[in-house]
Amino acid sequence: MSYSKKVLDHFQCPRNVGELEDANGIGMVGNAKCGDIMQMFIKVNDDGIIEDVSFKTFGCGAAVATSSMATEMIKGKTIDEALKLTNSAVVEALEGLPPAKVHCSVLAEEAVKLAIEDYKKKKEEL
Amino acid sequence: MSYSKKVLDHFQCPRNVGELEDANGIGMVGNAKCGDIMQMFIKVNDDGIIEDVSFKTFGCGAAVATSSMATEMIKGKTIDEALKLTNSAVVEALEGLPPAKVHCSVLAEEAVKLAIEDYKKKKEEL
Amino acid sequence: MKVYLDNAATTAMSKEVLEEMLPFFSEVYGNPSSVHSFGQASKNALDTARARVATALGAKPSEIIFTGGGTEADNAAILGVAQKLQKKGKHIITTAIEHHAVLHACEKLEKEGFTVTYLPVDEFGLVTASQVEQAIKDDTILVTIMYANNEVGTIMPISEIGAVCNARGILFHTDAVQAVGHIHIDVVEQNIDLLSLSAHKLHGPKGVGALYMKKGTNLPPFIYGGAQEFKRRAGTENVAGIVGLGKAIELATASIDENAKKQTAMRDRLIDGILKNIPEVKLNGHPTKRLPNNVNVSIKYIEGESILLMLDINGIAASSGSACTSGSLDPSHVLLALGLSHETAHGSVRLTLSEYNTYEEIDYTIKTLETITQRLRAMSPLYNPTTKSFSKDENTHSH
Amino acid sequence: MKVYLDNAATTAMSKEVLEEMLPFFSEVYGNPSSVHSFGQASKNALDTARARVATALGAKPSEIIFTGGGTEADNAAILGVAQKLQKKGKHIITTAIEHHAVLHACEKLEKEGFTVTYLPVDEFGLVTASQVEQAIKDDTILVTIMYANNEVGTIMPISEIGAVCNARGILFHTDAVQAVGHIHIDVVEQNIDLLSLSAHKLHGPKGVGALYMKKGTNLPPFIYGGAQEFKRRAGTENVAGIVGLGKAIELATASIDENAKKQTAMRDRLIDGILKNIPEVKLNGHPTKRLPNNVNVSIKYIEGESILLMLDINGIAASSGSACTSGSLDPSHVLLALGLSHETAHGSVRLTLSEYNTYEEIDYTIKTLETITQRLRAMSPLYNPTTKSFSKDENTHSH
Ligand SMILES: Cc1ncc(COP(=O)(O)O)c(C=O)c1O
Ligand SMILES: Cc1ncc(COP(=O)(O)O)c(C=O)c1O
Repeated sequence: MSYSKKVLDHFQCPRNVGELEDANGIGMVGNAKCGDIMQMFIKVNDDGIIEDVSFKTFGCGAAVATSSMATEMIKGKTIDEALKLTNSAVVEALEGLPPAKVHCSVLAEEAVKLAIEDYKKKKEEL
Repeated sequence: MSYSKKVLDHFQCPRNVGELEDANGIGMVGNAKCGDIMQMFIKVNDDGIIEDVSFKTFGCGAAVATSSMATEMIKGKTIDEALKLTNSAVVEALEGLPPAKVHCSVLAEEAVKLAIEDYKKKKEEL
Repeated sequence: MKVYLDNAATTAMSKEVLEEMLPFFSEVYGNPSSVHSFGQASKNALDTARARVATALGAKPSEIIFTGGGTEADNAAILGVAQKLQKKGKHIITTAIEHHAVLHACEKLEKEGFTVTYLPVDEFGLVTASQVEQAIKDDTILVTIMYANNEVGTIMPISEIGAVCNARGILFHTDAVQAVGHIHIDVVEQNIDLLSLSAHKLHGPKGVGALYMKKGTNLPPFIYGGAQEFKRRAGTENVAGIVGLGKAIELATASIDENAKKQTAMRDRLIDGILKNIPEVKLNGHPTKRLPNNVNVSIKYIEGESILLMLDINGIAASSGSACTSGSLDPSHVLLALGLSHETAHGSVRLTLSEYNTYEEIDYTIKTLETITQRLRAMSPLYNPTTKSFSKDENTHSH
Repeated sequence: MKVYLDNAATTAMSKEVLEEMLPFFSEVYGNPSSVHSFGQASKNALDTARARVATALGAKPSEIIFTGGGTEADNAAILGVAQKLQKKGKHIITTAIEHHAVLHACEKLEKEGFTVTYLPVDEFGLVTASQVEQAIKDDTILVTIMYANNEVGTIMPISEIGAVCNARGILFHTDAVQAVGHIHIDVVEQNIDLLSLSAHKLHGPKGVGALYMKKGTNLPPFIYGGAQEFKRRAGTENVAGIVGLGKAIELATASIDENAKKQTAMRDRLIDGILKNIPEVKLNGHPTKRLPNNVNVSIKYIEGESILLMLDINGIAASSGSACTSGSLDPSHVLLALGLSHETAHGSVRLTLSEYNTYEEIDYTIKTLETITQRLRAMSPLYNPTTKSFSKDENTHSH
């Protein structure tokens, strides 16, 4: 795989890995059949700011790197800002992805959106 | 061309080349279209022995070598013995010919036969 | 430490092979079709190589056609038989776990109206001769079954299949790209009519291979032009490459038993080490009917390409059943045919040895793989440290 | 003295090319399809080579498909267009003097129901763009005309033919095996859709070539299997060979003018020397629209293979229009198409230069050819020293 340095960096030293104990929003996308599963945990504070975020990913190098990058890009942002995260912004931040791997960035975008949706739903339920 | 040493020897130093001034039998076979023409000159003495022989050949290495070898093989022989010369005897004497070149040995056999025929015809005419 | 464990993908060329090839670039450079001595020297080199390949297979030199690799040989055999015998019949038998060089050639023929039976394999990757026998129909013109599988290393019962085909008068082709130079082959005894091989799988150069075509099989040309390669494969010959193939196959067959013994010992140490040190790992392929150099394991909860990348970062070259590079999201058709779930197939790693590897490398690889597995599992949403059984939810994640 | 004058058959590989290739045998040996760094290093080498070939032709890297040689590229182009466009039409236009790689591919198509127009050439080996234009029919799907002829060196009016094809919306393929690296080519300006080239004609390795396929042409695969070469030519890539092709084409195009100048001067000295010193000799091909490295003469009354053997004994490697090696008795179809009699065609010799030749070699060759001609004429039943005119009985011996 001809991954960019940035991708390899995020793959080797992924930021924000693991399960967030006190997450109030969780999003999961993908399935094992296709070889990629991403789980995104967010902790949104009362001001609607994503105070903390983490991920768990089963997948290729690009899947890990996009998850890692996505967490960095939304950390400290409001959920409205985070909802604006696009997959191409993730790709760009990673200094590109091989064409066959662009779908991973879509998963990352979706995981973020699902986590926020989950947070909103839970909030409504409260 | 993977010619045997013998073929290359007869090609480089052909025996009995040229026109026999006092030939009493001449045979010519082949044509320029096919790339091979052989001319065989024989001088038969009163005892029916081929006293002298020579050839001229337009053709490939095998054509030259088979002509040369054929002259050696009939020189000093009676015309009856010479008529028994086969192309495979020529091939054998040359230590083999590439398959694509066996036709040259046939030409040599034919040229000898035609020269003897020519001699006989001329003799009858006398 | 740099450890190359992807010898089923390709091998390092041997120094002896390189030495043998070197004169044929800038010194003995004539065209083998040329009449002059420059050309004849090249032609002699081709003859020597052809004799060496023939000897390795128990064939005659006139039955060896050099090609541009294993894929080309596979295509030439399959498409050639189809072209020649289509009036006789349009049915072909193969297996579900062939290399794409065979499968995609068969698929092309299906589009042209041929029917192809893809025999299923058992959990170890085996087909049986009686499966072949039962699949034969009146219009079967070809059986093409690989000698040994490139992913899981399973060795097929080629002699038995050859006997069935011979008895029924059906042409038998085997893709022996992974087998030649590694296990003993005798095309006559084994009733093989057509066999493909490739130099770069046996420490020879890339881009050169051969098709063994039994006398009388007489397939049509597959490249049209000059009279090279018995008028079957036109084009100026890759002289240096062919010389390399000849030398490589000679070297490989000369030490075939010795190399097999050495590799089998290293292979088993690697398998045992992985199975002992890493929980929830499964060996793919047959435990004993397997290439001496092949290890293929599924490591549960983690994904193949990630494992490869981590291995690579640690200097180890391996391969996986996760077909990431091709743009397809599906895992290996071979692993799926063996009955693995998509998830498990995605987590498979292939480690293939050569006689150049060392025990030190093997031990380093076991250790590294253990560490990597821990790291990636810690990151995996599928991994639950309390889960213990491997096969329990084997299929739960597929849809 | 050893003099190699058969550079149209194949060339000596340049030392610089060999040096560039060497690491790709036993050091950088990964499979370009592999994910790991061993594989990526090989992949990068392929990318570099592809860019170099593209640059030499004025093409884009994605338009270059590496093949197992010039013949394979010719076959892929012609059979590929036929397969793709057979529903649109079944007529192909070519010339009578193409290489067998083109002619035999066309003949195969004729057997499958295509019709092929073989345009005649003039006495110099030229076709004109208006000949092409007039031959175009409603169902014409391809024009395939060589860039420069391999036997007599004649350079075809490719730009003009390209313009005609472009205007009529017909695909244009050119077999540029003899032209690439020798004369300037620009596939865009010249409206070329498909172009074949081969490394071993430009001091590169044997057994590797390329097909330029203009974006959008989109021919079907010609070898089925893995996803290599944009899924057109499956099989593990001949990495070292491709690296060699890339380097060779870069070197050749960098000094194309300088080499052409040097070779043209040597060529003309050779032609003049032969015509002046040997009576009854005829230059074949065009006097000026000719490859810088090609000399082709007919030496009356004597036969080509004999001349070659004598030259070879004297250390000179040449080629002839007498197709002795193939088992056919017919002389070159090219020379016959130029209007030569069988007899004259049989007596033709091709001497093809490279920038490695020297004036000393040229002068030695002239002298040697003179002596050989005398010897062989003395042996020839066709030669009569009193005959003076060359063309008089040009046709008397054919039947
Ligand atoms: C004009 C022409 N086309 C095609 C070819 C075939 O190229 P290759 O020998 O690389 O297959 C050659 C040379 O042999 C040639 O001169
Ligand atoms: C079983 C099998 N068949 C065919 C091939 C194709 O050989 P090549 O890459 O030389 O075309 C390979 C390897 O790639 C293989 O492993």
